[in-house]
Amino acid sequence: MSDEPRDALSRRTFLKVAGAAGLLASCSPPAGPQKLLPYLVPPEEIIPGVPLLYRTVCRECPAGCGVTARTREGRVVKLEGNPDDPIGRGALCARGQAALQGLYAPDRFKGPMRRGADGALASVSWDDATAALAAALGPAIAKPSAAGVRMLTRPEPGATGALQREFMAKLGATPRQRVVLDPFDLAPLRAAGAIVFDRPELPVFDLSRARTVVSFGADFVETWLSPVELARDFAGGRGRIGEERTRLVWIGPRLCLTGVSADEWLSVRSGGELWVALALLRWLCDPANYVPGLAAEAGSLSRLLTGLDLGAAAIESGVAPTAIAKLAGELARRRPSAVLGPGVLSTGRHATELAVAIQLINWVLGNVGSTVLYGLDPVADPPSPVPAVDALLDDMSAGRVEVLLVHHADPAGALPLALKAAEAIGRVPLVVSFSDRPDATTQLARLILPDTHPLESFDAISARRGVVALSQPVMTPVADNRSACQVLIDVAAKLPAPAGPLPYDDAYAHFQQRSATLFPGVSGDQLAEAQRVAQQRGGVFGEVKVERVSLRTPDPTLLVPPVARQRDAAALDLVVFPTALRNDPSGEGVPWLREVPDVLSSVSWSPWAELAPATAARLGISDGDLVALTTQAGAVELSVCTYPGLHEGAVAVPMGGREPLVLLAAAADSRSGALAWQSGRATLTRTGRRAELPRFQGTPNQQGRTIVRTVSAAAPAVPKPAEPGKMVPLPTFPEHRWAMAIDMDRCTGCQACVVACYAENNVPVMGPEAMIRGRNMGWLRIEPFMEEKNGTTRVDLLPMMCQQCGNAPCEPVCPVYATYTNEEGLNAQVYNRCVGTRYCSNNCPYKVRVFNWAEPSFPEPLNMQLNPDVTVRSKGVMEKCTFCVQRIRAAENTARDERRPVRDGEVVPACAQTCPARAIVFGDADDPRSAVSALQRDGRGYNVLGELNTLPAITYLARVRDEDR
Amino acid sequence: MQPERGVLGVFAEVAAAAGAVRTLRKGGHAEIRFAAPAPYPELVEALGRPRSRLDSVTLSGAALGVAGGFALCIGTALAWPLMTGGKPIVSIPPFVIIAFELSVLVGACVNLAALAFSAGRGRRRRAVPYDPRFSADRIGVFVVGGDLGAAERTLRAGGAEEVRHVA
Amino acid sequence: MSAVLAPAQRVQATVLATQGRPRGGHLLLIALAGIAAALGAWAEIVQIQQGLKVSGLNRPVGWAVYITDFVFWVGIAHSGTLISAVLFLLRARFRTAIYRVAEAMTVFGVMTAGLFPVVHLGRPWFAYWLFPYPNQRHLWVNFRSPLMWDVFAVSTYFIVSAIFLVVGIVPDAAALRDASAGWRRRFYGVFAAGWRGTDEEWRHYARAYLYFAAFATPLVFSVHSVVSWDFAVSILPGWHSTIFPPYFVAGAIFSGIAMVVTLLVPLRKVLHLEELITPWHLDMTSRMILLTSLIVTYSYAIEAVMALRAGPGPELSIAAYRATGPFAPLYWTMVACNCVFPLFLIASKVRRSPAALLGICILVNVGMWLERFIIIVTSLSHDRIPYDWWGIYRPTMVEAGITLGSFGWFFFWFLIFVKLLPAVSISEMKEEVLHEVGHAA
Amino acid sequence: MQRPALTAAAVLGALLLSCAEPPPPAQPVPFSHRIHAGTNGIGCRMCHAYVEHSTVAGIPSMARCFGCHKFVARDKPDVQRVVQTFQEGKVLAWNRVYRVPDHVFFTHERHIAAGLRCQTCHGEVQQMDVVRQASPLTMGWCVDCHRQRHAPTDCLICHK
Repeated sequence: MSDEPRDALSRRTFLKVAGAAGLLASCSPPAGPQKLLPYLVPPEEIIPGVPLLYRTVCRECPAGCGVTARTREGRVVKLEGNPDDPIGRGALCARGQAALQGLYAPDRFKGPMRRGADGALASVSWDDATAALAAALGPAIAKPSAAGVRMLTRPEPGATGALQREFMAKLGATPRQRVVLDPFDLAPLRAAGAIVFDRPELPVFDLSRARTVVSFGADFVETWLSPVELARDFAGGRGRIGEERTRLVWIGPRLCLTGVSADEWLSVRSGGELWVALALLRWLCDPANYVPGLAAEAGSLSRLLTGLDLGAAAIESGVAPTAIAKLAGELARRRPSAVLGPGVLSTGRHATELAVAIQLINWVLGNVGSTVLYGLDPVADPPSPVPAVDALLDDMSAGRVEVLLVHHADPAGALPLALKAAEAIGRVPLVVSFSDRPDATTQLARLILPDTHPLESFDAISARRGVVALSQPVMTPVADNRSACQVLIDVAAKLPAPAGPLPYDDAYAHFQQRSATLFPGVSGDQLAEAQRVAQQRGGVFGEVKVERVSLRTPDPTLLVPPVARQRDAAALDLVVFPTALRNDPSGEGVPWLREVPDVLSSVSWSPWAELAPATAARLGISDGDLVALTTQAGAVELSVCTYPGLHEGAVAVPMGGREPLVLLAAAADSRSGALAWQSGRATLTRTGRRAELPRFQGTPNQQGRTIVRTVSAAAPAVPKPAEPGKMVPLPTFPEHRWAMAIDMDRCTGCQACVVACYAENNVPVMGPEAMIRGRNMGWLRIEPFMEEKNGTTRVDLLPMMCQQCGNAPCEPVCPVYATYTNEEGLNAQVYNRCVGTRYCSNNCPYKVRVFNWAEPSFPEPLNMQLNPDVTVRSKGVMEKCTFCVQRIRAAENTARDERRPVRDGEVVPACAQTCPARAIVFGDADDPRSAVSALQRDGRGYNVLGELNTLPAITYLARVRDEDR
Repeated sequence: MQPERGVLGVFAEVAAAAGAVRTLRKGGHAEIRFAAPAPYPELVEALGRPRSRLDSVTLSGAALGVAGGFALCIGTALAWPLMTGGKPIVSIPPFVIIAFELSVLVGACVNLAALAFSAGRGRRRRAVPYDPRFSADRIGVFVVGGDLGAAERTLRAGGAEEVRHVA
Repeated sequence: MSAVLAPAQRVQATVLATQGRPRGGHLLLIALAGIAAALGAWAEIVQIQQGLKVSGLNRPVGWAVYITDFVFWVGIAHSGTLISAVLFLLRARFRTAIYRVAEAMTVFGVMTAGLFPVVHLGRPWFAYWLFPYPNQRHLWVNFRSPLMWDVFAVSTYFIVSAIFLVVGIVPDAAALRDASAGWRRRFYGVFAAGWRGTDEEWRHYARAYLYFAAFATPLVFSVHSVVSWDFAVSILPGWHSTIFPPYFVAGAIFSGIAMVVTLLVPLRKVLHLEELITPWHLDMTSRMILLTSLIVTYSYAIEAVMALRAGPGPELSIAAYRATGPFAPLYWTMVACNCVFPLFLIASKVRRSPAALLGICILVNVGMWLERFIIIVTSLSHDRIPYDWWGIYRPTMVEAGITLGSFGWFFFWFLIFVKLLPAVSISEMKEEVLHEVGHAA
Repeated sequence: MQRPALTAAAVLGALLLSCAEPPPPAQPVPFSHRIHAGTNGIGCRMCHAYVEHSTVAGIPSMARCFGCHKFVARDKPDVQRVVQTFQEGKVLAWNRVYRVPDHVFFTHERHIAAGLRCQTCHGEVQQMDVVRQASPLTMGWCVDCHRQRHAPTDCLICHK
């Protein structure tokens, strides 16, 4: 160095320095894809950047709500309800919203697979796969009636089911060889219809007309029958005052969300519902009570029930006779009413008896034909009676089944393990699964022919008579999957004689042929046009007249409650319950359904065991203790959550995982054969260990603070706080003041809004570890507050999200203006300006801001679901609810194009859009005629923590409590 | 830099040096300087130089800081008005804090600059011959101009350990 | 009566002896501090790569150890300026021997504290956005944010205290320059800035020093007031309190002086400064610790009383939560460290015993760190809506590593400093000993 | 004394170099806007069909190229390549010239509706044989124009 001239910078040094500077300059975020690929031929309907909507149907549960799928550049990004559909009327539940993650599930099979000799799955071509199946079926169909072939399917009330039946017929199989499995089938209700009205079908409940609703463990806002429709109709009668308002009484051992919405909870011992129902029926029919206007059969029923021991009823159910009399009195007075049940929570060994008693109550009160409607069940592909399932399992165990075709049924994973379905399937030489995602049954399958997702296929689903919802592919299949219909057609074409090909070119031809039957007498171009219009509308929605039914006097033995069993005093009733997010194990691979915390326990991801606080105290157990639950069937270890909404004699376990299936015995309802979910007793032992649950809640006790308010039905107004002194003038908003009103009398806590928010706003899923550390990313959450008063538990729910304050405490503390109030009254959060001090979150009294603790990940192909109108936030950035500003901007854009102001109701945030109960109303508070302004003026309206002078844009309408009747 | 002609006395005692300075001043010597390891008040007093005039400079620096602080806050708030927390765009109370901090900052910096300038200039204009002992344990009293002989005598009489003429 | 300059020679010799190559234990300490600082840097790199998930932070506890460290180090930095400026203006004589150490501690304390606002950011690579500078985006900063006040207060504090330290060193550096040779002579020459000790220099110097002291004095009170406003300006129960500024300032002085003593006691031993820093100095300093401890105790009591006076509600709830909740062990440790142990200083024997004093001061440091931790964490985990009382914040290894690293960083610079520049003001001590000789005579 | 100065100059120079406008990217086919839009006077919207209706302007499909080049300029080798690519059912991967970050939600539609000419931002494309970025696309550049034209400057207009 010393040789070099001092004043000259060496070339090497220069290059080093220049390189370092270049490196510095290249530290800016990496650029995205730099290639622009043109269309070869542009699709006519697609304008890049503009959403394209398709109507289809949700297949997550049998309810069959219509769906509007929003697609962008050929991929579906959001599901919303179809407003034309009479069942969902534009709303979707949490499961429906999460269907997208089933479509984009990273673990979906990417094409057909065959299990090799080593037991590992290997990809095969579709040709080879279908040829292999056809070859395997060859010897089987050579036998009389293809005795060794069975098909096990979920209910397929449409084209798929029809084709399956045709296929089986081609094989020469009898209809019995196709078994339809639905573990949650409401067989007792179906059986009761047959017994009482000679109608072996499910009724439709019209809650919009019911003045009092009594639910025997039927969790109709979460999972029962048709939750979106029932919740909407029920909520239609809420938010009112006095006699106008629909009253709900919940009878069950655990307060599920329906129970939380109830005005009164009769806490029965698990299995005691039948006693209550019979006692209620007896009271109503008893001539001594002079109930006017009862059905003519009341007298004879009364005679049948005279033997009912009311004292025993009180003991067996744990409900006082006075409570029953009070409820009966209300039912006698307030008509029409609706009595619902049984649901999973009340399906035990005597579920059919309960269903019969319930329908008899409905009958004597005149509800049948008014709120309880028969003749609307299309009886399209109803689940097979349970004996048929048992016979299949027996046949498999006995080695009588050679080929089992499994279509979206998971007997190995969704049935109680005590039924030993997995062992039975293990004895079948060839198990063929059409499932598109791995489950317990595909693990036993030798051949996997992954079906397309409902969002990738055509079908015509008949969920109700007169209503046929048409599903259609909303995008090209994500992977090399093929619709099961197409596969059956392909296989049939390769079958040797005596079977032959199915008479369809392809699955679409079959679908078209089938949908043509919806338009009798129409043909040619007119038919094509009619089919096109129906597809655009999402289905054919006709009105069907309700059929009158008449009562058949039931077998008197049905009205005799079961003899009390000897109970092991040390054991607790095992209550298994489904929730809106957790019901069958297929939800396990759907991140949104596991990440979003359960409303009542606030647990996400892991299962838990619930105990009443008194029981926990008696057993010396506290929250987070790991306990061993043992039944005759098995044992599991679970962490305990105490929940005051549980009967003291019970321990409750949520569905959706293996745990309840391990614990459940192979018990069935004695008459309908339905799985008896509530039949076990469990002993609970402490392990002495603790296991922290991913639980996102401090305490459900609001400590005497008026965060969530309730009003009595008699005085439905919230006391208005004194106007706080103002140091600075109130902010005004020249353009709009976007505002929201949330009616907590309507809100059922179903969490559809929460999942919709995840979907709309690219909210990342962080996983259980992050949840344990309190790093939930949800922009919207339902906060439960509980109190025990007069011996009963009240739960009040508070949907909590950014309040878009006029005087937002989060704003002035941000050093870089990453958050501020804009001219439309929005509390803006500019992600790309945020440096991540988290001061805003600290200063937010609602704690609704969420921080990106880590780089969010959207494993492929889940990234295809990302909404292109919303920034994907990176680590270190604060984010929060924006009132779906992208939707506001889209509506403003349209309005400007049309040179008009934005109309009231034109902007609908994702949460409000999907709310089945229509509890959320959004609009411009600057416009005195808007719906939201009217609700802001409602007497029940208040601001949470309004005393802080934050001037929130969200007005909560206090829940009405109608308890003293 | 060439030191002026003068006579330098080296003292080991503060009081002696101070006494010598006083005597020199009485003797009519106008230009008396010293170099010392510490600002011994006795000595400084004896020299009787006027107080430093850094006040006005420093004060104006602080004033500049206040003005700059307000200008910065108000100017940037108005440059892109964003409402936060319903507070006025120009919120004076928080701006006072910035103005205060800047007044201290600018004041201190100006004070430093003024010190560097004045002390440097003083060191050059009223130089004292360098002697490492003056930063350790000796005091140098330097007389410039006038009757250097008389000065030398006074210094010796005052107790200087050593007196020398500087050319 | 003549004052002899011979004691000045002794002062200079004592201080000069502290300079030189660090050896043995000192070198080991520097190495240890360096390793700790490197460990902290590594932890920070991990945190930048993986995001703040490596910390124990959550919602609602958005701030915890990093901000605790920040406030702690700013607090430590406080007493330096208090001793050098406020006591200078008050003409407290015991200041002379200890103020240089305190000042150096201030500068390195602020240097350490200044790291944490960056460390705690979600996107530290954008930390420069916190400074108002013209940019093509036309964006500025929000001067309404207490964090902005922090930026200005801490930067100002750092710059002013650094100036104060460097200006104070100038005459000493000149003395050392004239007494040494080789690179050290050049090194001291830089700090001496051509100082000759002429009457003209002293004349301006004395005046300027007075102004620096005058500027630094309000800073002492303002900086920690501003830091307290980070909390007091919020609306969080447990933070939103008008008592915070004086409470924080007193706490800062308390912890800062405790830290000064923590540093001085070993330092006077290691650097053989017992002659300059005497038990009398320690005694006087301890009295200040005792006084500020009483103020802090009073503040705690007032907080409790105010919560009780407010009646049932968030304020009382947070007070009860601190005293009985999951953080109660830390809370009562804090009370013991800050309110009980310092009471031993009433005994003059304790005040003059370096070992006892050191023990108490270390406890006070622990207590004051805990105080900030409790204020920050308990308030955040106990906001208005009980649903958000999600729970317990637990620090992680990364946070512990960065905290340890901050101590390493601080001591690394401090230990090097005392070997490179005089830890005791030579010129002021020379003046001081003259007085003592005068008094003795 | 000179070394630090030179080092600083080197750093500054390197930074300037790295910030300087990169050369326009090479395209798979040397498509000339001058010939299409300039000489032949084809309107922008003819090929960038979505510009009035969508956030993106769109790049012409291969079919659109073929629509004219079925007849026009079949003798040119580059055109032959385009036609051949189309007939093989393949597409040309163009290199992006204009790009805004992912957190910016720019919409062409509103800018066209406001009466802006394409050239305001894209430069005199009809005179360019090779399209290069004619405007910096920095936030300050956007904001300046919005302010001049009294267009909204709310952050949530572009960031959401």
